[in-house]
Amino acid sequence: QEEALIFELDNPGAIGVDLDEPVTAATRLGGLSPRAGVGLPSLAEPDVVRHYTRLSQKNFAIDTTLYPLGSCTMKHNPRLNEKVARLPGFSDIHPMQPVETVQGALELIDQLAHWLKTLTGMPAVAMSPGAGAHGELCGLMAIHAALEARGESRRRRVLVPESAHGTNPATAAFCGFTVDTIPTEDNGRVSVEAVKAKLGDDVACIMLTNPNTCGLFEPQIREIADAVHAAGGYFYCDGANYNAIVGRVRPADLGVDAMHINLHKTFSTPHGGGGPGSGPVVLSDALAPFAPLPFVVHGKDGFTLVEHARDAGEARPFGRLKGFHGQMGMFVRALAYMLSHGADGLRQVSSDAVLNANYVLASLKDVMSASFEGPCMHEALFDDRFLKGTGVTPLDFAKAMIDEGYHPMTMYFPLVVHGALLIEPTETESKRTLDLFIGTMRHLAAKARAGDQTHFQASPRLTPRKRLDETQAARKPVLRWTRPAA
Amino acid sequence: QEEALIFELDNPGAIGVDLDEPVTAATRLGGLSPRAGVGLPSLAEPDVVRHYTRLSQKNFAIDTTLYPLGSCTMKHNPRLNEKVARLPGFSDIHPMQPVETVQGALELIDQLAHWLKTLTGMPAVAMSPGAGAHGELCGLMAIHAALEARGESRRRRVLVPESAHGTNPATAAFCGFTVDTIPTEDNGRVSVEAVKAKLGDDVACIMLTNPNTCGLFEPQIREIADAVHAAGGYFYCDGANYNAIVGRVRPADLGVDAMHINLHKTFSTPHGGGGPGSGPVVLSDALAPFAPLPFVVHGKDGFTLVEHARDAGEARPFGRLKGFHGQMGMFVRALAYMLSHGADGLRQVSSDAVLNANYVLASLKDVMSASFEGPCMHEALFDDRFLKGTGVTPLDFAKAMIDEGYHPMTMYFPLVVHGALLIEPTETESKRTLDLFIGTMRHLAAKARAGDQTHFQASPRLTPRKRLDETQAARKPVLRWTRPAA
Amino acid sequence: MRYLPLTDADRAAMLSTIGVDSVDALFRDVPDHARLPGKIAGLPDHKGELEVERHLSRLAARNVAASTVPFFVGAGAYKHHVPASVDQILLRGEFLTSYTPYQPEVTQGTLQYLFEFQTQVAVLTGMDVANASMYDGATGTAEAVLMAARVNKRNKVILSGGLHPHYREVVETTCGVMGMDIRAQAPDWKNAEELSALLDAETSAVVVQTPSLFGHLRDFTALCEAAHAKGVMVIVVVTEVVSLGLLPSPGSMGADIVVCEGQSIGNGLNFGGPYVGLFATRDKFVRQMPGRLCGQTVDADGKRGFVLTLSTREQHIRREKATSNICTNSGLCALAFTIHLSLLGEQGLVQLARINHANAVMLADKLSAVKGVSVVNDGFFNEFTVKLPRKAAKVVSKLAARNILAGVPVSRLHPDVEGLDDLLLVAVTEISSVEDMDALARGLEEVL
Amino acid sequence: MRYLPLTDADRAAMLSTIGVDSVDALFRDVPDHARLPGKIAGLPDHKGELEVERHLSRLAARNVAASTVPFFVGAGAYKHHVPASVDQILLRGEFLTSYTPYQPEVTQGTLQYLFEFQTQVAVLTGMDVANASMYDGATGTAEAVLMAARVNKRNKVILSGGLHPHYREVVETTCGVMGMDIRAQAPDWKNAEELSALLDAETSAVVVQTPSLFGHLRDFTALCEAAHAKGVMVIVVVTEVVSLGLLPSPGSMGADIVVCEGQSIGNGLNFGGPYVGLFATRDKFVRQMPGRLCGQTVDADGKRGFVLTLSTREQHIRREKATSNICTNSGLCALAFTIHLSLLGEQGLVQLARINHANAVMLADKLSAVKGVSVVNDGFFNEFTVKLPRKAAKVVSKLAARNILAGVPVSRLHPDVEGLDDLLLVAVTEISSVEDMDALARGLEEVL
Repeated sequence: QEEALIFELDNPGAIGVDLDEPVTAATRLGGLSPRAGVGLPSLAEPDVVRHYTRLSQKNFAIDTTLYPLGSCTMKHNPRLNEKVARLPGFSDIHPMQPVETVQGALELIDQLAHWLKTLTGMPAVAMSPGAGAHGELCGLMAIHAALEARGESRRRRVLVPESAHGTNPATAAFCGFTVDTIPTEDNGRVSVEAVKAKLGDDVACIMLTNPNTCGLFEPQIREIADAVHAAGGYFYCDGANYNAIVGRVRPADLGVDAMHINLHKTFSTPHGGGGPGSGPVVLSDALAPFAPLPFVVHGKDGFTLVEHARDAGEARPFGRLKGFHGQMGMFVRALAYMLSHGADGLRQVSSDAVLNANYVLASLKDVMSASFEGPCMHEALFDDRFLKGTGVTPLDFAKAMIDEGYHPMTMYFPLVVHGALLIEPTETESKRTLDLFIGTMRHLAAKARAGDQTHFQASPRLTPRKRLDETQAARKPVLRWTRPAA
Repeated sequence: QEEALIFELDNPGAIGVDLDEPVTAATRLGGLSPRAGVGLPSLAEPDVVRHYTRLSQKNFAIDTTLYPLGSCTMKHNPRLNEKVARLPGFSDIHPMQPVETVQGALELIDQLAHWLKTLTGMPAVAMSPGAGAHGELCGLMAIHAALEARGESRRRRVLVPESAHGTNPATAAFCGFTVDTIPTEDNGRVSVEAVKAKLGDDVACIMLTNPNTCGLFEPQIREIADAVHAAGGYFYCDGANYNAIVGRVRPADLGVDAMHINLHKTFSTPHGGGGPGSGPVVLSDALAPFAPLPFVVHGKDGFTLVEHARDAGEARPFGRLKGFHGQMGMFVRALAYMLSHGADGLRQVSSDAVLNANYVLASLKDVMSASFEGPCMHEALFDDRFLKGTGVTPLDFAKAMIDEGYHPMTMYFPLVVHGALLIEPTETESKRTLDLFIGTMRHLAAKARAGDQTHFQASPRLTPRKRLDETQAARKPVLRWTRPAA
Repeated sequence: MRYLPLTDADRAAMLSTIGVDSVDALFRDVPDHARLPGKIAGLPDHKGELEVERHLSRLAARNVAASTVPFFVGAGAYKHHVPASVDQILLRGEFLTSYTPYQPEVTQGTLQYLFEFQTQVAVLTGMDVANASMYDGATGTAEAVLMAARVNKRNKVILSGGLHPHYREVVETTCGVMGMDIRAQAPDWKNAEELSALLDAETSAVVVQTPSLFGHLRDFTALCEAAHAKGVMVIVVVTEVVSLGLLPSPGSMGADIVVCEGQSIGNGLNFGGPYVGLFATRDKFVRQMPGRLCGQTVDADGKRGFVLTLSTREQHIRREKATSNICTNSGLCALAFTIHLSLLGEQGLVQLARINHANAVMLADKLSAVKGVSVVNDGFFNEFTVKLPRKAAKVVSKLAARNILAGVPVSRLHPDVEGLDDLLLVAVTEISSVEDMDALARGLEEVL
Repeated sequence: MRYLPLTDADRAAMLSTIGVDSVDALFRDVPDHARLPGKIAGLPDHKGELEVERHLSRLAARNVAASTVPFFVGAGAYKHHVPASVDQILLRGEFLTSYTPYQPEVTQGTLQYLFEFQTQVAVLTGMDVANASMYDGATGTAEAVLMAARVNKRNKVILSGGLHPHYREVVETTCGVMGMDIRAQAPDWKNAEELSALLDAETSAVVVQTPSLFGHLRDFTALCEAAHAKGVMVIVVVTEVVSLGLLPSPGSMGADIVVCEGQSIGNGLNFGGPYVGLFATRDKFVRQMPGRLCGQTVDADGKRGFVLTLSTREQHIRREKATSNICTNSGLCALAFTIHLSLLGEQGLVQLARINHANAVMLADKLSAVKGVSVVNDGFFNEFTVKLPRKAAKVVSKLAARNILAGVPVSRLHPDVEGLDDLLLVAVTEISSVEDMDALARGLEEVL
């Protein structure tokens, strides 16, 4: 059965809520006339519930299948976290309530900050960024502010490796910096020499992802950090892949000045089809004074919230990034996850994530082309050399995985290898699941080699929709439903 | 992807809970040796969540599609009801807590009882039966007790129409009565003459479903009640179809002595794949004194719970039916449903249920054979005459509906028509949904008439499983997983 | 009204299709005197979510939730921690709003978990097979007694004095009406009962409970042997299934039928319901079992699948000759049981049982140290009986006023038996902290 | 550990397949000095569900939940009733645990609701198109200012004194770093501001808010006309979207970009996040929009389907030339918005808005009757400003101690501006009963 759009299910007169009559008919609209009508569809609750239930069934999700989307970290989302995030004491409190009525909430933020600082070894953390990219913005603004405070606003150049996430250059540009690309070495790493070649007194910072987007730990990271620091720049670390090292390596020990942490990756708050995320940024001593407003401090009368620069003491906050205090709902979930795992469990998390990725790598490298030698970190990078001459593209290969019941891996990223296929199983997949997945991948690779091109090109077959025409979508964008002419 | 049994997913060493060490190693087992092992499978939480999520996806449900299972009343289950049933003040209280700590719970039971009594016009209600069939047991035991109290334990015969639910004769037999079947008239009704012909001083009661299982209101119900009463018997009404008349007709006005109410039908507590149900029984003055223990009374110190005959005052409870006080979780949901609808809404519920059924009947009677003339109540009964000569059985027809995205209607029940197809849309289906359903049914009926027998016999095609071999299942029953020989 | 999709325009169009001019016309078979002209008097009109939720929240707030106080109430229902994932899966519409799996092709989800449930119950009880659930432990026990009578065609049943009195009452009520001869023994608070001597050729079954109402433990192996020698069926009742992680299974002792209250695993206290009855027996008795059974089979392609089976035992086929009148059972509660038990797994269940027992051992020691209080039991699992120097009901009331829910006075369960007024059943599970236990001991000291 | 499926046996087998003898060997690229030999010090070990839940419940219990007290706090976040079905659908794993819909064949569920969301937002704001959400209203406003600058290549932006100060700060922070010239006007608590006069050929955009921070209502039609005549974009901010059920849409007044905080529909207060930013504009500006867009297309069989589109604007394709760096947005909050708005529908939203306004009218009358208190506003929706005879912050504190959350003192938002200390923002929604309103009025009388 097809599922119509909610607007097409409109049945004027039906309603999905029962509301009382207003207590008075009087209005005080300051001279404005009430709106004549809105244009929304009308449905009763049963039809709304069924509509969205049926829509949900058209999705793959981590709850239903392996979802090895490299760099996106689709790990199990514990249900306890959803339960505690819904405690009225967290979900039903207003950001502008008097602080004496939200002491538990402020303490929770403080506890989460303590975990993040202790795990990373960093002295400070900015909690308000709304997602990873927002955290990058926070980090670069802190760097911007620190440079201004040093009277070095001439430093406008930001070094970004070519393997970086698109958010890195976009963020740098968003902050008014110019982006200078560092080439990636043949081994998928950034070399300290390549960085040194770019350094100069106009360099604000380097933005480096570690482990990098090829799923590799940057072995020269400390040397790079030292070189950047020596040149007067800062080291921004993209923490999207922090899940590979949490509990085993502290970013502070690598010379990091700022790093965002995607709570929805490393600490398992749900992705929810594209958010909400949460991207706290840990900061070094050099950058800590510039952390944005608001922030929580603990005083003699309990916790307080510093919302204005005038109350910030010696700190020099660079401003405000978000409407209120950050993604509280995600904080609760992340803290529940951390408490559940503990220091011992979090170390096991990264160990198992790396083990699972290497198991996939080792089990597939004879039939798929691994892009780099040696072990990987939390994700295994392949490229399309194994498909050469088969007429099967990475996209075709990915679509064929769908019919086998798996969500495809990340494709065509990172850009530094041709036809990238980036597999991140995460630590929450069992060996049994991986063995089944490996079996399927080997089967598909063999099928491709055997010349069954049409199988791949006609995939997926078993989904509610076959391949969608993205070109048409972009050429004449239809971005909303409009009522058909009568 | 196939879904293995949870036992087949066993991974010894994995665990889905984290538990502390016991506070002491000391044991006091009174000489028993601790069990050596149990034999359960071991899995981590992610695998358990995925397993049951995936299993769920193999089900049709009212949340996903029209589920016109006649007599089973698959109506929308409001989510508010699930929310309030989970309030700790209801879900986290123990049946044996001191009554002063559960006053709100007792008041809720009292309020629900008030609604049930007012809606039915009956003076009393027994709340503890666990489901409809259990309610029947309650009713017949009350009748049994009343007869004993009258010194008429010779009355052992129970009259049951041939159209009755199987639970009716089963219940009568369970209580030690003998069952005497009343034939159904050609018009699908029970006639007062047929009843009178069976009456005698050995008749304990009649068990009559109204509206009956053909979806018809028994027009002579009052005369039948009077005749049974005149003969010294009681009138047990099977209330499974009470949803057809709630708010419009009070069973008390029909002469009913006892009637169970399936909260999971009329008052929309979820069926849950086969329970839990809840089957309170309303009772006439004649039967009220015999209602089972425990029950709630309101005294000067608030609500109390009568748990023993010695505290029952003048009442003469026939005993106890259930471990504790009844299906509290269902009571909360049912009361939420009643409060949401109110007296006005409940009347609309039955009106719309009957309207929807008649709309289906009117829209299909030219292509499917309606079993009886005239309007129906909440469900439309067809039989297999329209399939005559097509080679398509009602079962085939039903399986073909599955591929069209619909759950089949009830088949081969009631027994009084040949190849029955009993369609109950309920009041929570929209006209749009019914129109689509009617269109599909007309299409299938035409297909059958057109001789496309193989289409039906090969249905369903789109389900995770094709037709299942029920004969094999029954011949050599395999009722549990056993570990395969190594 | 939010749950009713028809609009007035829809209704008019549909009446027109039907060919009548009002819904009233469809109710033509209702006798005139019974037709209400308008809504039923004396009840309020419809309300929005906010109002309904507030009304019910106010009622809920007038109860003391177990998790908010030191809590030691048991006697057949136990407060355990249920993982959050259990309830969130239960809320999935595909489980919650599905019906009995009559159409197996579109209910394999329900059928497979029932098959898993049956297997878990069989494994846990040490029996061959189990059914797809009963309403609760008490009704399951009555069904077991009736089943035993079907098997051996005898009419007398002996109920242990360790059996929960509610179970006894349900058996008396349900089987009494069938004319069975029920011999309930006196409350066996001293664990001194000897049932073997009562068995004879008329005896259909003997019903025992472990742990008993008073928390006592017994090895029933000898009883089973004696019973079997006389053709008597042994029905073993377990009201606290977590105990099966630590205690020998009833199956290993020779039970013929095992009935458990399954609430402890996966299900909340819910003021007594809905709960889930577990019902297991030997292969040879399977066709005399009550209730639904899910069986394995194959589909038209030869793939493994599941169906409801042996329904010729059931009321909808066999009508007055059915093994039981049960129809709707406890599907969703069985699912909760199955998910929770899957999360626990082998190691988790054993560990959970050990924690429960260890807490009980610790609490027994703490309470024994209170002046005038003695623990009656030699052995126990997570519940035991204490003897107080005054009426237990009064003590419980006084402690409740101090927000300590201390347990169940035996007098509430056996009001008609002399000499039990000073006995209190105290249950302790993994939810009780050492502080909770200390609070109870201190509270007892204060009120005694 | 319950979330980690690998057993030690698995780990050993996998290491063997990989050909290394320990996981440490896989971390060979980590510099020696940075390799921690064991778990990080200073943090506790893993805990079970029960303990974690108790720990967090204790923290939660130290906050005053809105639904437990008379509650009048607004200023950009509003307490509304959200139907229970919204959250239960959100909890469905297929929505909750899915990712950004990069593979449209297996994410049509997410894509279709995003398309519905975009349509709802466009309809509600009276605009042509909307994106698939922003983090919140404040960040959306900053993005709107940057977008306007991309459209007309100008650098100056004027912020109304009615704009929420947090929004102003986010614009200043975010756009300031880009070197934009930001002219924030003084707090306009008297609704006397005239912005048309400030517009010139250098002005990229003017940002206004309705209802304003102080609750004032304005018709921006003339401002839009004046702005358009000078090539200036008008950005209209709405922090309370329920108002759009009663007030004229920004689109109908001529807005070029509309940004709303969408929290009020479908989303709880959550102490400030996650919320959902709504972002709508005219068709002609669509290629300058930030954020994700879902578009309609067809599949290989010609069936309608949905995909993410125009991604050439986005960072993962366009990198430093992207329209924004936004990646993850507020998918699940957008879904909550869409479901709740679908339940409300045309009639429900209008009714809800009317109830909110009527409650505010009633409350304004009640507060005006308190000695020394005056309502500043002429018109308002569900929030207005009252002038008190003493410092509002003190009054709020005193009332909080009496368990009444009275509103937001303007001084908390504008601490650096003189003369606002006696102003209090008071918001009222459908959740406030007449008793709650009376409690506030009485409370004010008592503390003043």
